[in-house]
Amino acid sequence: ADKLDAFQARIDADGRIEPQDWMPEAYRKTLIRQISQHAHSEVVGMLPEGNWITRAPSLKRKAILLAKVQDEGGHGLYLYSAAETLGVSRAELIEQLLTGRAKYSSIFNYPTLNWADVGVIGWLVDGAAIMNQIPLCRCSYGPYARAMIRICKEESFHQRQGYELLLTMMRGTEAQRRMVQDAVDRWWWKCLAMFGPPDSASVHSEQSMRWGIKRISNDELRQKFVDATVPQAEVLGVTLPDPKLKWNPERGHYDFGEIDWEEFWQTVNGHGPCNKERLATRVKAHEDGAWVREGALAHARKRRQREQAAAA
Amino acid sequence: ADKLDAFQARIDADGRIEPQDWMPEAYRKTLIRQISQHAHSEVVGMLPEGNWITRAPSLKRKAILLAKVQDEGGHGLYLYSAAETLGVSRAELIEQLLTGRAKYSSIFNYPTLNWADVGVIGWLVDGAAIMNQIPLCRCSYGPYARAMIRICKEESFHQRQGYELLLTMMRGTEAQRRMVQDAVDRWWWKCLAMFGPPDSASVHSEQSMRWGIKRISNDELRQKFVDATVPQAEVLGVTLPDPKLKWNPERGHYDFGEIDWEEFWQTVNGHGPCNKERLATRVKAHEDGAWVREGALAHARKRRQREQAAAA
Amino acid sequence: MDAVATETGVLLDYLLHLGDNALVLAQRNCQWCGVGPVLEEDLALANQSLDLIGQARLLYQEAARVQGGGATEDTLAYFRDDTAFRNYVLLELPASLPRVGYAQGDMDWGVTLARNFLYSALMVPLWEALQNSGHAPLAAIAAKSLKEARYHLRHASEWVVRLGDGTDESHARMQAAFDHLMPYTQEFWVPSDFERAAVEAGIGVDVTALQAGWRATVAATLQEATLRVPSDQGYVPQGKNGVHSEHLSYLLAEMQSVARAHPGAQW
Amino acid sequence: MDAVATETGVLLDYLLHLGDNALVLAQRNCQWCGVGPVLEEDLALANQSLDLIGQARLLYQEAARVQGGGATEDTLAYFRDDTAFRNYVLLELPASLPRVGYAQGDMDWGVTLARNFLYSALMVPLWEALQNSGHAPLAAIAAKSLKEARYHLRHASEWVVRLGDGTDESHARMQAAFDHLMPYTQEFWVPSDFERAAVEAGIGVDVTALQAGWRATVAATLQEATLRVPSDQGYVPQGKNGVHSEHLSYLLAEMQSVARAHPGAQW
Repeated sequence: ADKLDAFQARIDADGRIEPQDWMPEAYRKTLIRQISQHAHSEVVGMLPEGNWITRAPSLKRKAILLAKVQDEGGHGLYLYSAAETLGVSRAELIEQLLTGRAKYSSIFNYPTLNWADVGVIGWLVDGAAIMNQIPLCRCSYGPYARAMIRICKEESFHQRQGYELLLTMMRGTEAQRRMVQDAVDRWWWKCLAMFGPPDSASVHSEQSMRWGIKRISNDELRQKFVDATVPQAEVLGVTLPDPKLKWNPERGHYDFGEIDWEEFWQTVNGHGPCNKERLATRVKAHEDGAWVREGALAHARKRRQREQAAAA
Repeated sequence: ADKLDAFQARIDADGRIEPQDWMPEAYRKTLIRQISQHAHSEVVGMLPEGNWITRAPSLKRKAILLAKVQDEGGHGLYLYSAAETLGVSRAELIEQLLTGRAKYSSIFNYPTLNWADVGVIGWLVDGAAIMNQIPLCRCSYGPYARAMIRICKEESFHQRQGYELLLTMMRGTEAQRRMVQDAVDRWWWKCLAMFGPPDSASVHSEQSMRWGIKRISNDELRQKFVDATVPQAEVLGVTLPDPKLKWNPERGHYDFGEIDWEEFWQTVNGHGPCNKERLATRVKAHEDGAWVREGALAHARKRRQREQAAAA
Repeated sequence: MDAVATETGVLLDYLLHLGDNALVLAQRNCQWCGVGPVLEEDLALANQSLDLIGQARLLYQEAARVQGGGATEDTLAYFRDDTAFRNYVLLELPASLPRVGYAQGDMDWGVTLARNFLYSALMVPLWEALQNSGHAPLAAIAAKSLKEARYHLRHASEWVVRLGDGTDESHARMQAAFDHLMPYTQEFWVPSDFERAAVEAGIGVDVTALQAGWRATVAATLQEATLRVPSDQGYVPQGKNGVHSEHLSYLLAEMQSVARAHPGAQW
Repeated sequence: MDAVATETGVLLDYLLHLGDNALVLAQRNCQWCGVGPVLEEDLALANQSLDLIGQARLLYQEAARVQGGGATEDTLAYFRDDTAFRNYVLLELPASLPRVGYAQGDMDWGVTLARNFLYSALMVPLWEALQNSGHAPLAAIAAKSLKEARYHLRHASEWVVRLGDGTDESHARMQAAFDHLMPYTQEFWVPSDFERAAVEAGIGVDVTALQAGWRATVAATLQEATLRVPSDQGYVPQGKNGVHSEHLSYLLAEMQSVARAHPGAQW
């Protein structure tokens, strides 16, 4: 109980918990679940954007997109490392992903259907992710907080690139503008759902708040995102597909319509348009790559044995 | 010796040998080799043209090409059946193809690089094949001769379709005309080589002539092909890539240049541009299809057993 | 939009929906030409693709006539983007178990057979009913297509039974194929606006009325094949409304590449 | 053609040859992004593809300047047909053991690694020598690219050794990959007309002079990897002269599909 009090006191004083520090088992488990979900999301998230690398319509955009997807993979690496500091192996976490026991962000279960999706994912999906993640830069667990600082910096860069891609397309041909609007229409509501269920229905929040893992509620973050995005949409010249969206001077916020939570839960529970494709692709990549990983391990073993033999 | 005399007499009198008739073992072996090579050529020959089915630039041409490639597969079937009348199974013959012990026409070891290749294969490759095959319609072995009659009829149709495709392209844009000329440049010499080595260097011919399997020499057929093709090229408006090609009024034939036999033998011996791809594709198709063939066999067995059980 | 224009639009969408189904499935099945598991089946599949291309051509020719303005069967096939295609998503999927758009992989004959079965089990009653379409050219196309669809259904059913009730491996592969594809069939039964309007206009068929018969066909064949009828719950694809999977744009990029490199050329 | 025009043509062909090599290999390697065997290697390969795209852009920008008439790096990448591409055939092959153009199939990481090794083992000495190109912009590109190629070679070599001298399976796969690819390297050593002319003009490098060093690098690495150096006899590909395999037109159809659907658009 002493240890627990000290732990909570450190958090309340906005201090950081480090890997070697004592922590409650539930805190450790919650963090492992959250960090690994986040890592899986980065890795699975490579697929929807990876879908357009080979077809990017200019070499500059091809390079930007490839670099971005590579960054996402890099985020996956930092996050797996952060999770490993909590005493779980990357192999174990990946096994959980591939067998469907671990989740990843449901937003990646929607397809990318035209080139403008690349821009809209940068602008809206990364935008929503940043909104969610900025508070995590102050998360009580040190390695996670530090990973998030680096990730948020890169994500902001991606968001600006996505927005700039869309600006360029909106200044282009009629067909290009249609592509952007089509992409916005498909992604807008999915992005609002990224902040999770309404506070009234959210399960884990209270404990996470107390532990300094979560700092702002789903609904607050969602409102912040809407408020920040509407003016950007106006500058861009696209229509956000919500007839109820309008400024409420009393609240000092934008009002917006009702999210289709049933569709959201369907997708979370495996019935989105791409759940099976995303996971099956990861599983196949992992299986097809087994010989490479095993070959590298076998070689390292051989090399070690040779060195030992030489030293003996 | 009596049987042999009777056999040869029947051939000399232009009669047909049928499956149940006595025949010398060497005759049987020669026929099996030749018919199965021909069958394999039809099947492997599906690949270079199959390469353009998904990309045919009009629906009409797509249908014509698909029907043509399907016909080639059909020819493969007749020919495997004709070979089977000589006491060898299709499975055995396919095994010989896939293990590289049996050959197929070397012409299919060249790539099809633009849409006009489809037309040029019809016009020139099928044209040369018909020239080779028409005499086989009078081959001494009945089942082979009958298969060839049907095949030649269909091949003539393909040849006309190929020529008509090229006529349409030559009446089209500058780019289309360039495509046709490019295809003709790449295929012309390969087609001349399809008639086989010069008579002076040909090995099997004499015995095959006596047995009524081969009736006209390689060089004669090649000359016939050149003589028939040059006027067609003129109508089409393409240049055949041979500076030595010109009418010789004394011979009453076109003179033409020297075939690059070294390149021909390189390709026959496995070093053409596509030998490995063609064979590996057949091998993979066969292996990937094993479960289908085995499933169908297992089902047939089950069904037989059930019928026997019901009858008992 | 006035009534005549709307009716033209409905007819056009309906014809394109049927034509796109035929063409996109033909395109997928064509990829097997020359690499099928056994020569006879290679040819049988090519034959069915030829039927489907033939159906697509008739439907597009009629659509082009309705649309006017210089449209032809080929402008409709080669110069529309994926969002203008109205085929079922089921038909544009690669012949493989689930994978994302750009992940290359081996084809799976079981998926091809299962798809041909599920689709032709729909098209037999659909063409049957469309013989009574108030749009006479469509009724005529339906009568011709019905014969072909019957053959496709018989062929696919026989093979589903053969491989479902074959070896353990072939059974497992067929079951996996149906498990993968079945949810996509939900799109059959949720009428799009243009389908509803086509029914009202006496042009089209009420697909919901075909569902029970289709289920019975599927259940009977799968039972004979010793296969389980999989669940078809979850996401309902929207291909008919132009919202496709990640796969169609790849399919069209390849199919249209030569034609689009030479706009206006005759072939 | 007068001398100036010819020299421009030679320089243009030479720049395009180098640029096409980089772009086509990048395009093939990009297909692995998100589906590699292990995350670190996925990222390493993406990183190398980024280097190659960067090289292609510099080379195309210079080529566009030389060509004039409104050419840009993107018109060169997106609006040329396969016969205008001057890359080695080696680089356009799918990442798989031999198969025909339209046969879909799984990718093979061993082929990707072996190809990256064979190519970067050429490019290190080639860029090294090109630092002395008489065409100053090319010399500058060479200096930048050399650093990247050195890293690519080191990375690929290490993996060739690791997997060649790994398990029986990884050994067999790497050997099969080299057996498949080695004959295509013959194209390196048979100079095209434009390469010969570029050497004469002091722009280009005599590749034949690099062959012995390349062979030594390959032999040393394969020996360390316990792999046999395969024969490289037989057909000599002609990609540099615009005569490609059946694979390039598919690669370009996909790569160019969006750009060509919107000619003249800015991205």
